[in-house]
Amino acid sequence: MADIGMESAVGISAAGDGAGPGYRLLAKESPEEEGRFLEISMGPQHPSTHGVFRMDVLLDGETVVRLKPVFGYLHRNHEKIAEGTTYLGSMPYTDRLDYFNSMTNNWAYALAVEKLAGISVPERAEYIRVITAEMTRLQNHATLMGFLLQDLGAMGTPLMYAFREREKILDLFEAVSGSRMMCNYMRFGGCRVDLPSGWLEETVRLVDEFPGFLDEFEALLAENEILMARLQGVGVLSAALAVNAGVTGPMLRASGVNYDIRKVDHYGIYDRFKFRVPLGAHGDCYDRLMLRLLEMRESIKILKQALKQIPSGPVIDPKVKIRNFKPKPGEAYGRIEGPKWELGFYLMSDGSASPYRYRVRPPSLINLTVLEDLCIGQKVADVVVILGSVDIVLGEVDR
Amino acid sequence: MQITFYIFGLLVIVGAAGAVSLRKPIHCALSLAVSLAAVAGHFLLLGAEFAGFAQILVYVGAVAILMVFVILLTRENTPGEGLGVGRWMIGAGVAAGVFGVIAACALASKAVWVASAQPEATARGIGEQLMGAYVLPMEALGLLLTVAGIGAVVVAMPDKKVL
Amino acid sequence: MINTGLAAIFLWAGLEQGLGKLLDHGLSLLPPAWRTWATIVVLVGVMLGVFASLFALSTLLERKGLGRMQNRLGPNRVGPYGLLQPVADGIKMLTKEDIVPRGADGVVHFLAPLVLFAPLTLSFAVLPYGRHWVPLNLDAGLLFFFAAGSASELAAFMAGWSSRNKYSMLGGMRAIAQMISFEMPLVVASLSVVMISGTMSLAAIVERQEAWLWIFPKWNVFTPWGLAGFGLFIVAAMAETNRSPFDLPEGESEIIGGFMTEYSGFKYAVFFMGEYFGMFAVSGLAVTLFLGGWNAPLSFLPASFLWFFAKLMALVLVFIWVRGTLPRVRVDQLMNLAWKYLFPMTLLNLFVAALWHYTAVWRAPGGLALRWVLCFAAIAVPCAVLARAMMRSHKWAPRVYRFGD
Amino acid sequence: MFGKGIIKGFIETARNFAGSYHDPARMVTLQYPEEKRALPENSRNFPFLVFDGNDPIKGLRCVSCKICEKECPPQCIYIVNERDERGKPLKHPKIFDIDISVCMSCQICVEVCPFDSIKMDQAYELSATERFKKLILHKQDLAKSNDYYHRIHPTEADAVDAILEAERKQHEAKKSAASSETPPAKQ
Repeated sequence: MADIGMESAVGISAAGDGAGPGYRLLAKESPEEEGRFLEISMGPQHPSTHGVFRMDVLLDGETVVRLKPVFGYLHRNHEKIAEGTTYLGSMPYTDRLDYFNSMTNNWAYALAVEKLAGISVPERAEYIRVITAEMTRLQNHATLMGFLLQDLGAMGTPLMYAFREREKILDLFEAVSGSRMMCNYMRFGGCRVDLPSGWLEETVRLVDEFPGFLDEFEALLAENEILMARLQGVGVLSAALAVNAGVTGPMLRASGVNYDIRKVDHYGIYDRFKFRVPLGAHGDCYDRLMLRLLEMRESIKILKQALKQIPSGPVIDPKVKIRNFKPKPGEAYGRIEGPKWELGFYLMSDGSASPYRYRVRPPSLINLTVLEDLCIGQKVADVVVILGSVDIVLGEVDR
Repeated sequence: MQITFYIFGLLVIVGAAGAVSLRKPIHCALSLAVSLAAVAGHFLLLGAEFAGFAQILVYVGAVAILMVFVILLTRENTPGEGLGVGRWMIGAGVAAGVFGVIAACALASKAVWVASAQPEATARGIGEQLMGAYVLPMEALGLLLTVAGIGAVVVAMPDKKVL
Repeated sequence: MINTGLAAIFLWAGLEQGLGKLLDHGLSLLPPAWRTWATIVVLVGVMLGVFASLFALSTLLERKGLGRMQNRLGPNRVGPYGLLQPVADGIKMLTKEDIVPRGADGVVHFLAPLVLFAPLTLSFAVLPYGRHWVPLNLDAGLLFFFAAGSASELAAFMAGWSSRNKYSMLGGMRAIAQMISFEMPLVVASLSVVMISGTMSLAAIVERQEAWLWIFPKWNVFTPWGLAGFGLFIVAAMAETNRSPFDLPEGESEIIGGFMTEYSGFKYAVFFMGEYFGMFAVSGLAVTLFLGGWNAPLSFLPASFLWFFAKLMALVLVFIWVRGTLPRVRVDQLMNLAWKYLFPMTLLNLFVAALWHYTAVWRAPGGLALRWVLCFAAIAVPCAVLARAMMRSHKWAPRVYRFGD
Repeated sequence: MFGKGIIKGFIETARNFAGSYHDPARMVTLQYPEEKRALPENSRNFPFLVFDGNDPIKGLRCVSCKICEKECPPQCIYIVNERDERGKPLKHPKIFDIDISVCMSCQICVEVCPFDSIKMDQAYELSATERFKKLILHKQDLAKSNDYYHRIHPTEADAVDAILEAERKQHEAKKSAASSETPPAKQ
């Protein structure tokens, strides 16, 4: 009985195709359907929406019939502010996009500006960038898994383990950049300061110890029957839909598409490292979770190689001006494989000190667009899990 | 034990009155549950432990819940318009008639007055009766319930597998 | 070390005897007409006091234990080692504003915590805490226990419905569905004990377990059917008391607080307390039915109600451990677990118990071992096979991943 | 075997439970008000103004050039020049306010300052009982000695001192030449 209602509602949603009032009509005005569905507003105050995010969910019993994401509660005018400030002045704001991964945000923005102004980056700075980016990936994936398990109701235990490890990485970030989360470390043409003495040894130790934590995590998660029951076959994203919707990152690879910008775009010095790209086959939440675990293992491989090879030398191109930085008119798009997915910055310069157009490709937002497709037909308990497996940060969704 | 008898009696009557007179169906169901629980109290006062506990377990724990659930799942959850005076009168008449018949039967029956002479209705006693003298009716009931259970499963089963 | 421990235990047992005598003596001083009432007052007061302090202790233990499992310290600010934390929590709860939503049904909203709490305390009355320490030794004590517990379903529904909140409503629906479903396996799992013991009186059930194999106890849990029954009982009990991983009615990450969403202040505290009392009650029943109640774990130790509470707290610790480890199951999986797994298995366990009972005549050497193996296989193999089949049918399995370059 | 994964999970949490009592790598909690973490040298919080010598106001390195005010992304710096009696601006700030409720600790003011006069502080216990006035730091709150700077950022401060010393020498050597080129920004 339940599935009939579901199908009819899905039919209407397909016909209306994004027409918001479609399901309201169904819920409120058709007499035979009245009282059948329960419309609940999950968020903006909800424990599991990962910030101020709202989902307008229509339920048939506990089955999701329709889901409408509502964003914008954390809109901070990032792009327009950037168009009014200097190129450098936007750097600290990029920290606050995806506040988990400020290092990679910095890198993506620096990359775009470097393309725009034709700046080259010293060797050592490239290595530092790779090291910090991969460490960012480690802490992001670890925390994501923790949060996902938290959404599953695991009382924060995995989350606390993840945070324990993340603290160690953040300590290192603080030692190098001065701040734990808002690093503001990359600069156009390199990095702001050189690594402090002893930092590399600390990092080597961390990287050596990290697999132990991953093993622990895997023991806690990978074969857990409840976890498999909750995640396998839930929120399946087909490869075709993923590609069409512009989904990138681990979410795309969980659907089996081999697309990693580190491999495809050859940015930075990723060509020099040997690593593999794990691919899922089912595209469900379990794949998305496990893929992140595997990616962390690959990140550790990269880190080990980079820490071995890192040369000495300058960390920033001294020719790049800090004040009065005015790139030639033109446009550039810089993108990297962020921990979450493809993060891109599009810049258009008119030769003045601030960009004429500044645009972020916000991967959290783009990957969220498939949320409804993932959630329809699932239980309400799955919605928070699917949202967790998408791994959004509202700072980036709303900008 | 007189006081407790009257307390339970009052609860039964108040609960029953609430069940027919309250406006919201949910309130009616809840006050019916109170009434049923108070009846169980009477059973206990009479020394029929098993019957009393079974009354609570079955009526409060299952029947009342079922009623509440049904009320919840029906569309109209708002109180309807009050019944007219005429229909109230008919209802009261029927209720009085039923009460009169039952009361007459109870008064006519000798069982009520010789209750203390009855053997105590222990669980063991009931079990032996059920498995001895009444084994056939009990088996029939069990079969009926099984059939009903299977029927419910079949009715509730979706036409095709959803997930 | 061991000697001191033993001495302490014997000393305690003596004290316990003395305490009982003292109580009897004190009561006998009263005029006969007052004795019953005085006994009732003393019993109720002691029981509520003991369980309330146990509640305070276990909230602290839970928070500390979870904290340690999560590599945190847990509460340690109020009093030494945070021991006064429950007091602080209590004061906080009592002084908080009691918010009732505008659209809520005031009367039902007010009654729901009471309806949850009162029957749960009633169910403590039938548990045998020690030899002759049974507040209410009913012939059908087990039935009383379940009857008292069944009211909590109604309370969950009342709370969910009266709050006029969609999350509360969902939580209430979940609570009813879950409690009704898991009451079946719970009752049937305890039925096997009733069948073997031949009585529904909980005190008598404990006395039946007062037997020894050399120095080891012959509790029900040390039989194949008892072991399986205990496991099934504990799983069902977790669901019945809404404990993780079956805490769906509260389902914090999904439906905010479930049927407790709109409760605050003292009413919330009562719900919270009710949850713990439910846990104590059902753990106490498990101790009574399967773990030998107040019997000592070794034959030369004296029996004491201390054992009962020690076993009860051990079970509570297991509950806490489970809560710290497992993620929550989903509502349909929960129902599947109840009806397709636990219920058939508990039914099967009844047969295994019967098998155990009727093979008691095998007195030949090795007969016991054979009996054990036979009965254990009779319950363990179907359990494993059914679990496997369920995993298979849903295609739940660990996966191997491929890599791209 | 069914249940293996769940049992593994139990073992894991039990290991962590035990580990939290003896393994410092697992129990990383610092009980903050009593225990404080030693901050790394690079750690930064809000800016302060460096002064040389003994007088916090007169010794300020700041020449009130307002570059930081202009470059500050959230615009949290407010500077007013000191003027002499004829209204000619002096190379000294009359007002130098930083609104730390707005400041985002980005360190850009430090990077753009040509005179090494503004640096990042490490003080983090700055809570106040009022939202507006108490979170605006004035010149006298911001002025901190070079010794303090040496204490919190020893490596960086040594480098800065060396550069300033070199500049001073260069300046003295070329005293005849009046033009003083703005030194390149550090870091």
